[in-house]
Amino acid sequence: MKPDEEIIVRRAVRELRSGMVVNLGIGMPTLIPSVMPKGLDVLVHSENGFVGMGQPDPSGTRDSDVIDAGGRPVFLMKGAAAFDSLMSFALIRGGNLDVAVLGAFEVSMAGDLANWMIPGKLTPGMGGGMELAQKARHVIVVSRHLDKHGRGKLVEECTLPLTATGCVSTLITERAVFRRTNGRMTVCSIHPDHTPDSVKEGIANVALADELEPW
Amino acid sequence: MKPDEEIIVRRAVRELRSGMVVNLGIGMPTLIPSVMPKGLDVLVHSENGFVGMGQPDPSGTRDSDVIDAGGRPVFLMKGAAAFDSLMSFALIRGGNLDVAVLGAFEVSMAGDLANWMIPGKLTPGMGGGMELAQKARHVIVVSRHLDKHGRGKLVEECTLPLTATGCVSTLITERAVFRRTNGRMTVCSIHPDHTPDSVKEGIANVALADELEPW
Amino acid sequence: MIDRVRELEDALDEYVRSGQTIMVSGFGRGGVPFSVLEFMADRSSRFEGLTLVKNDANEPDLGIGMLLKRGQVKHLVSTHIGLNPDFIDQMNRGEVTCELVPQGIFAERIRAGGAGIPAFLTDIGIGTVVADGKTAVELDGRTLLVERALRGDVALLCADVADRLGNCWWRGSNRNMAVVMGMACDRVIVEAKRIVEPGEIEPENVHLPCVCVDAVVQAGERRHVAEGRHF
Amino acid sequence: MIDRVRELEDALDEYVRSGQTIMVSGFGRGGVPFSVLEFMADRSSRFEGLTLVKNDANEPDLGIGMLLKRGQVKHLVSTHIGLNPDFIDQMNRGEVTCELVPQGIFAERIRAGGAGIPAFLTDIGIGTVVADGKTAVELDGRTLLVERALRGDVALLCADVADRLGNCWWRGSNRNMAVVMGMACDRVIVEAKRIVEPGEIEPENVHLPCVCVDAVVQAGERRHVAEGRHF
Repeated sequence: MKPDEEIIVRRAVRELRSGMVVNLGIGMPTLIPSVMPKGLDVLVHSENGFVGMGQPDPSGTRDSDVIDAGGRPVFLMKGAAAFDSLMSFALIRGGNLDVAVLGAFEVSMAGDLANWMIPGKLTPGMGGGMELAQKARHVIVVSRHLDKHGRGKLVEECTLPLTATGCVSTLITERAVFRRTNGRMTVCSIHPDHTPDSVKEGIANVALADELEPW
Repeated sequence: MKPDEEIIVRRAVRELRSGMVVNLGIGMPTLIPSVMPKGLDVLVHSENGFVGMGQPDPSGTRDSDVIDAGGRPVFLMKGAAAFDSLMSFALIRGGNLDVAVLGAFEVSMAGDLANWMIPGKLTPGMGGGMELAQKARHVIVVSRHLDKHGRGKLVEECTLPLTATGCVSTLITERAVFRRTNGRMTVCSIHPDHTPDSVKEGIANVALADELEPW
Repeated sequence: MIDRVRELEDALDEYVRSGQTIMVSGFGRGGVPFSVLEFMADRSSRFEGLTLVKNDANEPDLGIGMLLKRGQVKHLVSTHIGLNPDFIDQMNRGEVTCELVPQGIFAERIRAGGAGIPAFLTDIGIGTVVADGKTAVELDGRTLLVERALRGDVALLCADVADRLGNCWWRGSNRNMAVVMGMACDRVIVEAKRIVEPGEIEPENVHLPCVCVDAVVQAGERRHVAEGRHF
Repeated sequence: MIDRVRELEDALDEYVRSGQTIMVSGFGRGGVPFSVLEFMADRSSRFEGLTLVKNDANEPDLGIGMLLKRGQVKHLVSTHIGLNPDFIDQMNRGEVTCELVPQGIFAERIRAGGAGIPAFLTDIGIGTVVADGKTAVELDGRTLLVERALRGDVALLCADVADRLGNCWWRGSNRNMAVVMGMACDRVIVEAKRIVEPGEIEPENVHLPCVCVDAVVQAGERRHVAEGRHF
């Protein structure tokens, strides 16, 4: 895990509470189980067919019978349930997910999310992202603060095709935590190595909460 | 089993072929497994959750864990599948039933079926009858020839609330077999104890097929 | 460790109220939460004015038959009521109302409620009284009925096996409407004939995943019942 | 006794034709009918102009990746194609078309096809390009999209265990789209890692009932695959 990723996923884990049902999207979110502290009893939902997914299985291969949505072998916890895609998405749309942790290309100030397509360049497809973004009670986006061109992931309006509108509750980068407050993303916590100025780098017009949370 | 019932269900069994998937409705149709000859390999579907239902279980009670749709304990054959009502009716609507054998209050000359309600008198409810009647490839109705008032079960038009329109392929009574031919029920076979006249008793205007099948 | 095993009375106290819409599993005598229903019938004044959603009306004095007889139910959504002549009499006297739904559409509407599908289109019931009062639409040249999702406040289920997390498994014909009802209600109480430790049900064989379940209670020893009479 | 075990070649000869719509199970590398797909890729001229319905595009040279590379596919309905850059290139060159569907709607449309539900209404995709060109309707004050059932001519599935009648069971994450695809196609060929006698799968644990299955074929020993290369 790279240092920035570790800062992000460790901060994201602190958004979770015991008893929550949590889906971890492809990419950085799948790093979360490996940093989950003992005693945090969340039920991990994986859209390819599990509730109760556990740690990565280092002895497995990508041909294993138990893989996560990103194709990596995992263990199941005792009491896990395995099911098909139909049940998996019925649970998602039925409102059984407390949290979905997703990656992003862009998050807009209004909480719109774009994470499935860069026209002409990259078309991975939306997979289960649209349902997760629309239907989880809280959507946490984990992402580097800037893209490789130095542009902030938090933008005034998304330019890429949307995954879902107004869905993001929280955006966590290696510099800050943003929460959607009164319909607009707001800086709510800043990493100790950063300042309000470095958080605003590449991001136009973001407000700070009156009182910042500790990181 | 009463003598008339035995005539009817034994004749009905002869409509079945090995490999068929067959649903047996509540009432007289549930007598069919007990008269099924060895070597007739049908898969019996029961709408309360089985494919591969077998013979009645005389040692069981109505509190058994394996009951038919009429609540009677049954055995399962080797290779049976048990599932929930959702899957059961998905299989029905999805076109997986070759034959449904159902009871009737009335069958019309056009093949309409009424078997779930006699207004003001009897309202058992339709149960799974509407889906079975609409979606099985062949609907065979088994019924006494006359009701207790001496009226034929085959009527010009149904007076009772319908289960489904134009769905009945075959009607089997203790006197005759009627098949829907060119949209109209026609006498196709007559029980050896009966004659065209006794078959037409209580039934207006039914035609005989040019060539009758042996009973 | 998450542990959803509760005392029956505690779970009912916390989740069940008069006036609610309550889904009850069971087909005939299979998979009916008899212990929970007996508890509610014995305390009829605490559980009144209910709307029940159940495949059938059970038999008089049995399962929901007890609640129906004690006047605790104002409306029943069902598919078949033929084994409960007392209820049919109550209905004919206007003491209670009943909506009869084709069994597969009943299951499908509840599943839609649980699966976040607001409505679906079907040809089942066209040309019958079931179509009366329903919105019909044209799709690709066919006339279809709009069937709406059905949800409940509470589901009362009886499972053959449940683990402490709430994962459930059913024997034989006991599963019937339980899984879809467990998905379609805000709160789900499972009366389990046998409660086991997490992991004892193989993950692949779990019929209802634990995330749908709020409380697991131990089913009582069922009084032997034959032909509608308790012995 | 009904026995649906067949030779792979016989089953494909009887049921699979060029130009058909074929649903293929699998999510990533889990539950993909590799033996059947390798057979079809090795005889590419016999299986051309296909429309495939599959959760993802596999990887280049793996699973349906082989059929895509050999130009046997004219259209793919899928949810995710990110692990197959060769296919994305083919798509960008206009050699093949692709319809991307949100994964839960993909499963639901196939299930609708299998369950005799002509269409359903959903809010998934509203406000995104997924809604473009779809019929929107108002229901109880909400705007919803009409999603149509999806059916196929043939389903090609890989099960972990199948009995001779055709009842199937899947391990872990291998089940994914298999059950709904098995319900939604006129013909269903199951490639089974293990074939057992009827009765060896507990009735309650059958994931796909045998009435949906036309042929069970023995899966070949899979060549070990790592990072997209055969060894």
